[in-house]
Amino acid sequence: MTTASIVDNFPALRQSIGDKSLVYLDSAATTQKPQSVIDAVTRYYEHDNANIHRGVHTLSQRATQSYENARKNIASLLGANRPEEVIFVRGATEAINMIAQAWARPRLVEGDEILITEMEHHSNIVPWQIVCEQTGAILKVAPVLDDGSLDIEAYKSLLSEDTVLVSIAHVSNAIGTINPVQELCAFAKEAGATTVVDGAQACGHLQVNFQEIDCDFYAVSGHKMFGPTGIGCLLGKYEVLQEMEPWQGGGDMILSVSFEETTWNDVPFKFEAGTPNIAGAIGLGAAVQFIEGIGYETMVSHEQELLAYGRGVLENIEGVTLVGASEHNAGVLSFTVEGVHPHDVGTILDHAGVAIRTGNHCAEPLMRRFGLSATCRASLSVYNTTEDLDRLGLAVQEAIRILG
Amino acid sequence: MTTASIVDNFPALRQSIGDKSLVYLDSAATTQKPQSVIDAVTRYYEHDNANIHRGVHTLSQRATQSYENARKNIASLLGANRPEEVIFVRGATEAINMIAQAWARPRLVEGDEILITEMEHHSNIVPWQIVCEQTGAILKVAPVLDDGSLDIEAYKSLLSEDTVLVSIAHVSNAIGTINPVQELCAFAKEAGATTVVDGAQACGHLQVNFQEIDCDFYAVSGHKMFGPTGIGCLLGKYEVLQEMEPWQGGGDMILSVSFEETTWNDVPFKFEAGTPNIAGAIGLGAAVQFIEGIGYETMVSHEQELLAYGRGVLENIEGVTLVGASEHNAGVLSFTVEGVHPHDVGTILDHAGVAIRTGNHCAEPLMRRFGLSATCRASLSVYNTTEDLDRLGLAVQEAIRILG
Amino acid sequence: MSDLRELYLEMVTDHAKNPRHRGKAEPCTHIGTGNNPLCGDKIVVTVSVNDGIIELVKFDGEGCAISTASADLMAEILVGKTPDEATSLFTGFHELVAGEGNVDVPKKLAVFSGVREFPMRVKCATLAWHTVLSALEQGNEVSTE
Amino acid sequence: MSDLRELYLEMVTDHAKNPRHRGKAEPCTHIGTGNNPLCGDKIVVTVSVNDGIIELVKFDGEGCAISTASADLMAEILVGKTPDEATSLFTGFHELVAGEGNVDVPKKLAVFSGVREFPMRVKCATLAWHTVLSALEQGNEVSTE
Ligand SMILES: Cc1ncc(COP(=O)(O)O)c(C=O)c1O
Ligand SMILES: Cc1ncc(COP(=O)(O)O)c(C=O)c1O
Repeated sequence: MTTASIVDNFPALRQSIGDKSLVYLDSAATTQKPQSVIDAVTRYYEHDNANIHRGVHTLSQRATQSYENARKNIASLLGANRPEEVIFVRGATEAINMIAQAWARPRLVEGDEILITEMEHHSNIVPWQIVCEQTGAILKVAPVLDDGSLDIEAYKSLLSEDTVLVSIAHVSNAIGTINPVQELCAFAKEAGATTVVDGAQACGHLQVNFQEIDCDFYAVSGHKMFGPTGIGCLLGKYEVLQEMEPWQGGGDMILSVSFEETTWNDVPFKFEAGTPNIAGAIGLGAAVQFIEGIGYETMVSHEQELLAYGRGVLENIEGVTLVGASEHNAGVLSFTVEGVHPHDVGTILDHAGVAIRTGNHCAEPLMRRFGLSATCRASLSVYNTTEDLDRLGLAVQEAIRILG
Repeated sequence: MTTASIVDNFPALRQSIGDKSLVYLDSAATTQKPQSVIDAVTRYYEHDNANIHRGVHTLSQRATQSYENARKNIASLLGANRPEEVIFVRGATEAINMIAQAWARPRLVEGDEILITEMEHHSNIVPWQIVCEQTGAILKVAPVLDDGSLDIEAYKSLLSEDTVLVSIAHVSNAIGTINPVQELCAFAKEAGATTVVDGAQACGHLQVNFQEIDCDFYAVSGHKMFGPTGIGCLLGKYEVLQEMEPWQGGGDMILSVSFEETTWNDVPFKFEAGTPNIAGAIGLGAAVQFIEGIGYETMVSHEQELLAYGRGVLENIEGVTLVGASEHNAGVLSFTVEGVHPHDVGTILDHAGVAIRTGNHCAEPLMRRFGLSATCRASLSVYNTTEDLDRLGLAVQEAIRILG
Repeated sequence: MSDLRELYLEMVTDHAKNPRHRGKAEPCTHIGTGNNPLCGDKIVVTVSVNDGIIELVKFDGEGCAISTASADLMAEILVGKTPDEATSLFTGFHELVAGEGNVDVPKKLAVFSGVREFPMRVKCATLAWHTVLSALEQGNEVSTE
Repeated sequence: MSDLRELYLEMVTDHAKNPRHRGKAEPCTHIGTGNNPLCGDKIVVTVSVNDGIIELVKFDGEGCAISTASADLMAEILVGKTPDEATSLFTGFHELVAGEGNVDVPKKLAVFSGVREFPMRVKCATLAWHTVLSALEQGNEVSTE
């Protein structure tokens, strides 16, 4: 597919905001959905809609097959050892909370340490704060350097025999830093820690290989990789999942229930209590096929070109400062405009048809690290073009004209 | 709408299984979706797709508005005091787990009692078993009478000052019993207990009024009330929710995060960590409008007529026994066929185009109560007709011919 | 389409860039803190009330143009008013920025009428007001989300 | 469309209604329990192995026609076989009911060829097999889900 034909897959991009055609630069919040994903959801509801796993009738059989096929597709795209390593959850946030509550909470004792970084999304901070509060464990934070990359020396020195768990973003949502997670997990494992990678911002952009990264858990957000809302995955090593207690109780996660004794179902069902987001999982399966159709190589090189181009556009505007533009960066342009508050930039850009996000991007500690309370964030995806970035540049200049 | 025109709203019902037109009698597992719900989901993805709450741009604004409007619609349909009493979750299972973990776990001490009934779905048993295991509380079970109704005298005698929480199905999914939840909650409250009603099977069938029932929590399953999969609600009294600690941590549920101190957002956001199932919530909003368009009165009388008709059809077949057919019953026909295992009945019915569920219906203890390991369950919804039940009867007779 | 110039009237941008009432009211009889998680902004409003009359209002913290200008003009307009008058001024102001019909508000507040076309900015325009009213009531922290 | 008569061949319904090998094998050298949560069924398979040869197989528990008939015919066919032969019989049987190509299996097992058209019933047909093989290996409880 050429970039032009890629854009054609996204119906929501064919619209105008007022009299301006839409430029969508908020893919780190959620990506747009290709027609094939929307159609997969619709097809399920219009043809196969039924509950899964326990049904003997044809619709239930078709729904179950589509749901389990989606699991296989995801396992294969992300390099899991086997489909059973893929647990369907609502999103990356739920994945991390499940680890915190089902894996960490029963294992942590007072004085144990959890190590995260200063660039984490609140979803990779708060669940650990909660479990620390519950268990007396201590949250340690590896600092970020001025360019937005992780201070790896400091990270290493924070690892100790007390470190029970390490959790690190694969890609920062606020500034786009790509962390060397394979290396970081190897250090953590040497220290004896269990490793978690928050892949929410990675899977729609980079080739992710769970086996190569060799972490114990990997959190996936479906809606950030062209999939529906309300679906994501927790990838976990099979042996680790087998040892992990279930988190939620309910239908489908049990083998048998009596008031005296209840036995859990096998992995992954043990962790999928209740009716899952069936349409969401099937849509995510279609998103995987969409990604495979384009190929990560094309996606990465396209985004890297756009990133370089976009940095150029913004750096040429007086008063614009890029925040945390490290060497290994995904397609995120975080910036401030002198004398203009990000929220006002956002409104003025929206008026010009350019959708960006402004605020702390659920990464308050990182903002504080840079002495900011908010930035403007333009985030890229495979459907963006250099014209989109030109439009961004013009709109930022307009904001400066009005308020700067 | 007449019943005939109601059917026309459901695209999945216009299909054949092999050479037989589909008769869908598995609505207790999940209802079919009206076109308006499917369209609402599609429209969101094709026009408004964006993340909510934190966005300054138009798409995000539209998505936020649709999402919050859905909350208002649900609050109004189900008689909540205010929209903030509606928390979006994945489904009834997650709702009950949230109560168990966020409300009950911090409050229970050894010897405290939780009272449920023998007719509960596993989703209203296992979460309580887990929290009892965690806290040393004791699970008590009110028995079911031979006709499938609750033994109310026994229920009352099980209430004591040790009863901290009572959780009861509004409608049994396995046999359709409608429990007098308002009365049962009143008794529980007299004993000082907090009250939970599992409304998974009620909202698509009966007029539910949260304020009238006057329970503290009410669990809702979206996919069983014509809504999308992966969405449901926990209704909670505002004051109770305010006192309840958050369950999952992450984006959107906090006001501010630092490594030293994190402050929670207001109700309901405190309980909606991470990106929610936005499309699902919007679809559920459309499902509410669909229900309002028909009106519960029409739905109830239609289902009651069908139930009576269906009971007649089945009772006229020799060898068929109805299981738990109480006086106050929703549209669920649970039955066994002499000499034919339910699973075989299911296959033969499917072959005749009739989709029913067979098995323990995630209600093993109730099956055991009736000395069964499984039943056949035909469950009704507003789109069913007496012809559907005639087809059911014929197919059951066919099963008896083949295997009986 | 909404017009940006209606939102960013000169009076608004002027007060946003050069607020006159930044700082801390002394003596401070009431204090309130407001959060707008949407912007990541915080505002602290301090008030001197004497004999039932608001004598001084100051605010501090960073905010967008709309919230800063709104805080600044609010600080100006509240001087000499009673807390009850503040409440009814806010009722009018809220109707102006978030309502539907015509409203009569003091000219200094009328400059925010453009906000109505920008629903995502209503919280910015009202943050200082929510904060001051809650301060006058009890001195609580408030949030607009 | 799949044909019901292919699934419920007379041999199958006969063994389902009148199983010959219900009960408990004595002496019982191996025992296994199998669950099929789909049906809500449980099966207990007991085996007498002597000198590396399966001398007797019995099963108990309730099940659907397919799982009962499959258990019964399995019990018949395994007598005189080694555990290894049992494993390879199962490989063929599994291919028959769940695979795609042609397979050669003993006539008594071939009656289950219709199962292939009913994927939801594969677990029923294979439950007893999974259970017996796991019993022969270790005596563990197995589940087909
Ligand atoms: C780095 C990172 N982690 C976690 C999350 C939470 O993901 P989800 O929205 O799927 O819960 C996000 C999304 O905002 C993110 O960017
Ligand atoms: C009575 C009852 N409670 C709870 C549930 C679980 O609901 P959900 O599928 O929304 O998690 C069900 C659904 O099967 C049910 O019938």
